[in-house]
Amino acid sequence: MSRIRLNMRISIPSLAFVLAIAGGTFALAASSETDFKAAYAAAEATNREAGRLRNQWTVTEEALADAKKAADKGDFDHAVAAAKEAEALAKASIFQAASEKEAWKNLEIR
Amino acid sequence: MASTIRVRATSTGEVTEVQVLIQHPMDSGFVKDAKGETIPPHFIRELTFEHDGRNVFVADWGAAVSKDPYVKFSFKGGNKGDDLKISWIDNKGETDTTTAKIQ
Amino acid sequence: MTITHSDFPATRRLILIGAGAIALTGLGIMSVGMAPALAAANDTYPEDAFKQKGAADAIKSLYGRTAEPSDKVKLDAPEIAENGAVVPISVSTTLADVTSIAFLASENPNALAAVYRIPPGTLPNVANRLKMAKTCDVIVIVEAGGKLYSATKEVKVTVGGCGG
Amino acid sequence: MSSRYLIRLASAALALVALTLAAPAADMPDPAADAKAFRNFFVTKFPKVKLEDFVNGPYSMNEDMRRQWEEKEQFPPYEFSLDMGKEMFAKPFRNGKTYADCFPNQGIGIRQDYPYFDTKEGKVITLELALNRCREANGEPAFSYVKDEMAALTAYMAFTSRGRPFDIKIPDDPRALEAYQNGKRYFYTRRGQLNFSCATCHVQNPGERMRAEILAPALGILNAMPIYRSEWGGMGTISRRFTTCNSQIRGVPLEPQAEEYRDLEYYLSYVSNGLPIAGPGSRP
Repeated sequence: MSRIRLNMRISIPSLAFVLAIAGGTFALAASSETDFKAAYAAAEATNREAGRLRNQWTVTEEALADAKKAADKGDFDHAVAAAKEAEALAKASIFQAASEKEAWKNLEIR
Repeated sequence: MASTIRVRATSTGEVTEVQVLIQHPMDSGFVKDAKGETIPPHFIRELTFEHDGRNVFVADWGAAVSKDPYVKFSFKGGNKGDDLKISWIDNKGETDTTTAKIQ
Repeated sequence: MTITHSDFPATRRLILIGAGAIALTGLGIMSVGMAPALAAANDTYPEDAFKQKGAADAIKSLYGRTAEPSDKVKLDAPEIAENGAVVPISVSTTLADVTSIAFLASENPNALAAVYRIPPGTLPNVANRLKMAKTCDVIVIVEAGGKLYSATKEVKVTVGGCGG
Repeated sequence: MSSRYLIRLASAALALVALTLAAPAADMPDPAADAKAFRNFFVTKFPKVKLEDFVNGPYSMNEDMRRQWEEKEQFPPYEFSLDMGKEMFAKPFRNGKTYADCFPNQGIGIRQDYPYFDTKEGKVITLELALNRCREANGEPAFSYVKDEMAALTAYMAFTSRGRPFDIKIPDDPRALEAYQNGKRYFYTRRGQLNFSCATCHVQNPGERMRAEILAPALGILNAMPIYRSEWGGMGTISRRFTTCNSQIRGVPLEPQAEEYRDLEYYLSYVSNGLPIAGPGSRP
């Protein structure tokens, strides 16, 4: 009857890919304020791009706030990790916006 | 919007059915606001319905009655055009009263 | 003397009675005796019963005895509350000489929710909307001819009525 | 490194899934055919639900909930908002004019014609937007699109239009068709960290429980607006519904009455053409 499909399964290769990127942050030695500032600026820039695409995620904003809070307390390890998380989330939201440019049609009732 | 009390009272000749809806927060005292502070209890304690000089129904309410509370009951007697006086008082001492005509 | 509450629309007409009493006793503890017009001649607000935690204690405080289940008490409540903040519950009974009807939710912070005084000539049928914190028994007590009868039904609550 | 991050990163990977799907060839939008298919989808999926009953959302597909709703409708919780709206609607602005002066037929019984595409401006005008424009044209400040005043006004205007079928028109103007298509795209586009589109809940899963809520079918979903939600403990406009839907799937909502939302309302209302206005409504 309809062409609707549920696409909620997690793609295993892409999951591994994202985790591999994230793994990079685990190995970091003690982070400095400079590290935080760089990571935070990168995350913010990426999230701004998501904003231009009208596709920001609330969790990105939460991670950014978390990063800022940790940095204010001087916990730069946590702050850098949270900023990197925010950047990864913002990238994912940009990716989502790009792929949905055409993919939305798959859900359409026709 | 003078009154906080909305009334529907209809008589069949033998029985009058009464429904009321009251605008009131009915804060339980168990809920926190956006800042995480507890909203103090604020609820109607008593609601009375008076017809022809006597109470035909009295509600004693705690904080577990829903926001904008509703109640329905029926009593024998009551004719179209009769007055039905409804009053409430809450735990802060605020009150409201209205008189409705039975339809 | 004027008392204002910011959460109330300014258009509301508030009539303050017993304002002097409030000044003396402070907010929230004004006794019913000071507003005789609102109290039934033979009864007062059951302050203690509403403060009890459990249903059994509330019933004991309210009536001083226990109720027996009766199939003459018909309790109507949903299987699953669409939202614990507004659960429509009603009761009707074929019992004679009903003088009061009480509604309780066993797992609410205070089990007693409402008590209705039923004078002669008023039918023993009441519908109301109550808050329920979580899945629990709704208990209704009917006082008739000096005896207590009850009906109980479990109502599932997936969104609690205490979370705001 | 906390496991929380791993989980959240893993969920970010959900967005990648969409890649695996091939997109069908783009074709010219055909609103009339869309509306027919849309209606047909729901009627086939829910053969027991009468067409006009879809406007009652979850109550059209769950008996236990329907009984609670009918009980509440005896004296509905939106009653106070409705009265407030009626009073506001009648009350003149400081310049002596009223809302009635801004609308066709004095604003009575016209809800089913909104939103409409304004060919002069080249954009979709919703009822909420028209109300605020009316206020501003008469020197009054605009109301918040998500608060009680706007809900009350639209509640009253919907109430005077109850039973009238949605009659949304797409004028012969390429921009109107584009607005319609934009709305459709917004409806089906996955967004937020949960990677849900509007359709994920309201086309694929109406009648099912999403956490504690029973999801409403998209067909007729705007007919009962504005709504009193027990969850909110108050009234909500279409703007409030759209923005909260977005945050629930962890997407940052757009500003109320953003072009995307107005286009979405245009699309959703159009595909519900013929179904009666039922607002204001009440929901869990």
